[in-house]
Amino acid sequence: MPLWLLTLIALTYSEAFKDHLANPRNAGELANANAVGEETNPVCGDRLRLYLQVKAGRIEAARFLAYGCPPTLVCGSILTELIKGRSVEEATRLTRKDLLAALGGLPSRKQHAAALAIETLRAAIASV
Amino acid sequence: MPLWLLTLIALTYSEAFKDHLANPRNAGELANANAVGEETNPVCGDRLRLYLQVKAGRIEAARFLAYGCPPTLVCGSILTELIKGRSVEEATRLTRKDLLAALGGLPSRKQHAAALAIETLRAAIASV
Amino acid sequence: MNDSRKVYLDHSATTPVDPRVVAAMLPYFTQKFGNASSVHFFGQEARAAVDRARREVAALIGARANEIVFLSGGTEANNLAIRGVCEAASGHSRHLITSTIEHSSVRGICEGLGKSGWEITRLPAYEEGVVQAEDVRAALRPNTVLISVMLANNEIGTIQPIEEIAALVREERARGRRQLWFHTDAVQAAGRIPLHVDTLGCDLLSLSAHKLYAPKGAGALFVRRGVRLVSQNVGGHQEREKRAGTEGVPGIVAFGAAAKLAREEMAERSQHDQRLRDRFEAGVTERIGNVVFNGDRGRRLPHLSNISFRFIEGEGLLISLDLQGIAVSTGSACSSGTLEPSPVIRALGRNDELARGAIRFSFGKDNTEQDVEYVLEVLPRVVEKLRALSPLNREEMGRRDLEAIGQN
Amino acid sequence: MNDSRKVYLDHSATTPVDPRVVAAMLPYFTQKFGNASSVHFFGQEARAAVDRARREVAALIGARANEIVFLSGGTEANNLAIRGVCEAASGHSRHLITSTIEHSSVRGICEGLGKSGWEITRLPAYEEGVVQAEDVRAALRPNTVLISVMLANNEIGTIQPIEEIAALVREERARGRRQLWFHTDAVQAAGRIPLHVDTLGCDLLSLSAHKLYAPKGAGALFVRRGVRLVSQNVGGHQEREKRAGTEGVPGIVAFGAAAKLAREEMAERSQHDQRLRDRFEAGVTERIGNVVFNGDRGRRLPHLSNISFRFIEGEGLLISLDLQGIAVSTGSACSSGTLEPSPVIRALGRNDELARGAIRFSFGKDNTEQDVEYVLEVLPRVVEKLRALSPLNREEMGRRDLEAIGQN
Ligand SMILES: Cc1ncc(COP(=O)(O)O)c(C=O)c1O
Ligand SMILES: Cc1ncc(COP(=O)(O)O)c(C=O)c1O
Repeated sequence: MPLWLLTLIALTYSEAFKDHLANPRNAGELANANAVGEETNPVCGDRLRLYLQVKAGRIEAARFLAYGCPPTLVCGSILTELIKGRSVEEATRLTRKDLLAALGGLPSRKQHAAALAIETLRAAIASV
Repeated sequence: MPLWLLTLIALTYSEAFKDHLANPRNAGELANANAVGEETNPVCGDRLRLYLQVKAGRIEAARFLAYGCPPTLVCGSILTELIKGRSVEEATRLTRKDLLAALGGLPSRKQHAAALAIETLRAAIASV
Repeated sequence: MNDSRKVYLDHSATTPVDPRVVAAMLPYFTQKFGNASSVHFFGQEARAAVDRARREVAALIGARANEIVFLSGGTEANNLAIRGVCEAASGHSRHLITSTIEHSSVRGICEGLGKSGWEITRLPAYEEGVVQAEDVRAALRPNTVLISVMLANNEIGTIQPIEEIAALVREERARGRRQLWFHTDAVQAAGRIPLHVDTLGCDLLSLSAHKLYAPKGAGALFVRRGVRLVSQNVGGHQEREKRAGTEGVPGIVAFGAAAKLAREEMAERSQHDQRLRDRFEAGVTERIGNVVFNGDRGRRLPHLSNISFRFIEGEGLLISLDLQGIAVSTGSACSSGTLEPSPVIRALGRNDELARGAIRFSFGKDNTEQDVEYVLEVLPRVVEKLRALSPLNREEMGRRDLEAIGQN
Repeated sequence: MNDSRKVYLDHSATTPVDPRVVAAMLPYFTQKFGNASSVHFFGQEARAAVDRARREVAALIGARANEIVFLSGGTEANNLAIRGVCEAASGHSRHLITSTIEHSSVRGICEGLGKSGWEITRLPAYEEGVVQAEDVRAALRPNTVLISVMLANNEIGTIQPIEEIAALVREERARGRRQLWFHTDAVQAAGRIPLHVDTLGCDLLSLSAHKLYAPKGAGALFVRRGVRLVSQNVGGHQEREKRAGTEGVPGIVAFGAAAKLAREEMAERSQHDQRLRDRFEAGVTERIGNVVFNGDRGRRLPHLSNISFRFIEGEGLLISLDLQGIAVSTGSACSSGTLEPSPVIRALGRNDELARGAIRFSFGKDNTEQDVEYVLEVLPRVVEKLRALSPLNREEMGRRDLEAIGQN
């Protein structure tokens, strides 16, 4: 991607986005996790790992690790916020769109980050 | 000649030069001329005509007409000033350099104007 | 030199920058100085400013912002348009149509292409300085890639029949022809007459900032979506891959601000220029004999007047006027040879004497009635003085006398 | 975004214009606004200013004024140098030598030439980011036309052995070889280290105004007398036929003023930049683990530091710093791909992770000790926060633990 496009993209990052980047929620490993998912974006090498602690069909705790461009980090952070306290069933219904809405949108060239996050969520849930 | 060169040239026109251009001396025909010379520069089409009134080997009056770029007009004007009142013999010894000195120099690309003036002077003297 | 009074009548060569334009640009030197390709705040600020300017320049000509490529000036715009399109097509076709009265930049570019094997057809402009669309039709060949005809001439101001030529191009396309493009050099026209790329129907259009009260060193090319061209300055992704190199942000911002003002004030400005120009021409007609107006006077830019003064030569007149503080030009300020008669005036069929004696007076928004009065006072005196020197003058008189005798 | 504090550490991307430079340029917008090709007073004023600027730019690099061609920027300078020389020679020879760490503009130009049939040799820069003159010797062929090796790299600041390469070229010439030219891109070096074209021994040298506290949109190419090149922007006689188009007088005047200041203040500025840079690097070493400094630290521009932060990725670090008001860059600000790892850092043999995690900090004359302190306070926190997110971090730790276990 040309740098000028990066600039254009950076121009469109929302306040919510910047807040999550500056203060990621639920970062790190989860010691007592009973579900883990990890996915890698083959295009840019970005990687997201999600730890869940699921009790009685409810996500009691969620944490994440991420490597890659800011949208990937931010999607990890927002995702954990969105699923914490929800039932696994609810979490399964979560879509890319929900994630995008929560972080105030992403430029089209960065939307794959949201897709990666949803895939990782699905993988984690599948591992329960 | 590129216009920027013209600008360079215009930059170097002396005060004497500008004065002669603004106030040409001895312009016009000379009714009682007994010698006339006319030369044309084949490169740029510039033309100089010199009228002399010669009496007893002395140039009593001189007038000129000129068409062409400013150095040609100015050389005509200065030339008449230089030869008026001189003996024909003195006038014959006049060189391009004398003319250039009198008008404060000319850029090399315009020096042909001085050459044209001297040629015209010689032609006029020859016609006596 | 008369230092007390300066009258600048060379707005077709370049214009002073509007103080409002300077004000708009100023923050982009020292505060908002980012590189528009930088990702951080400073870069975003610059990028946003460049894009605002792009919208303003687009609005001036009715284009979309993403059809505007920022460049260093009108000459570069013409290079990118003509060489860019021709290089993109050079595999299959190598013929281009242009005119005999183009700006020296277009002339030079076409000469270069001619040397590298392109066939160039140069259309006549006739005595009026106006190209005929029918001549374009006649010149079209199966391998014609590009038609490049200027919108308005820079020496005599004549406005060319761009819409008619565009209609021809559309006809050709309707017949299934592809790879025929139409470029127009609007450097002189922009900001002086209303322009709309869809009405004009051109595919490429050149602009230069310094002709509309913005600084020298900025220009733009309108490239209609779908037109393929080969980038000329390469090695960077700026300007959608069409022109590499760090964007000249302050110049671009200034260009945008000037384009906005030009759009808003065009009617007013052109009325003002035309009023002064017409007053000037009336005065010249009244006070100076043996003058010839060059270019169709009914089909001209409003700010420009080109007059040949018989018996005398342009450079002397120009410098004599300069000594009185009056700035005008002979031939195109950017033209090449000049001790040679102006090729544009020659193209009108004028003889060498008239071509050498042609002077361009071009008015601008800061000129006043007093400026015109001053020029009308100085010019006749200067012309008279130079004519008093001229042998041509006498010969003409002599000839007339003879003719008069002959008639009796 | 933290609006209270802004620290600009991206002076290699572009610099703020020095207020003294703005002051020098300002009259050329509204008062001395003439076209440098115009014959009258306004034109002469502009022409004189352009020539003064030409002498100043020449003085900065020890050249003669008539060896300086003014252009729109460093990218155009590289285009004119490389394409200009190659096109002039393309009749007989088609091989050129360059390096793997050139600026994206040189890379792009060479790629283009490669596509049109030129053979390109790209010399390695090894782990230190420095090209070896011996490699140039080995790469020379009978049909080599041009060697283009940058003076100092824009991402890591390493200074290349230009004088040694020039000595090789001289050797070849002494053996009777002709038509072998040597170009160096000095865009980053100019104003930061002393340059003299005769000491350097190059035939062509590129400069860009906006890297030395002048505005974007101006540049220059030094063309040693006797070097033949084909003009790229054609259609006008400006710049001694080497670059057509109305000169951007204000930008050129500014460039001249900035070149003068750069010459006068170079020692002071580079000491200042280096003091801050060294303080910064010491602080980073002290406070942040797992960093790799890129480029030979003993042979670098004084103002630049390039550091790979392990386990994290450049864009995230860059934007996180930006949110704290700190402007830095990843890769070259004018570089092309960027989600791809920086080609320059890759050329040093670094793996993808290190290349993606490379950040350039480039200091300038207006930076202060406080700026450095602020960055040294923010940077460790931000790096730590991002590393806390990184799975790579854990894996590395895990691996180390395993290794530690294995060693017992
Ligand atoms: C009709 C026309 N085209 C092109 C140009 C060249 O533009 P620039 O001066 O910006 O290079 C000019 C100006 O001289 C012009 O009048
Ligand atoms: C080494 C080098 N060469 C060339 C350039 C291009 O110069 P400009 O930005 O003026 O086009 C740059 C700047 O980005 C550079 O750092």
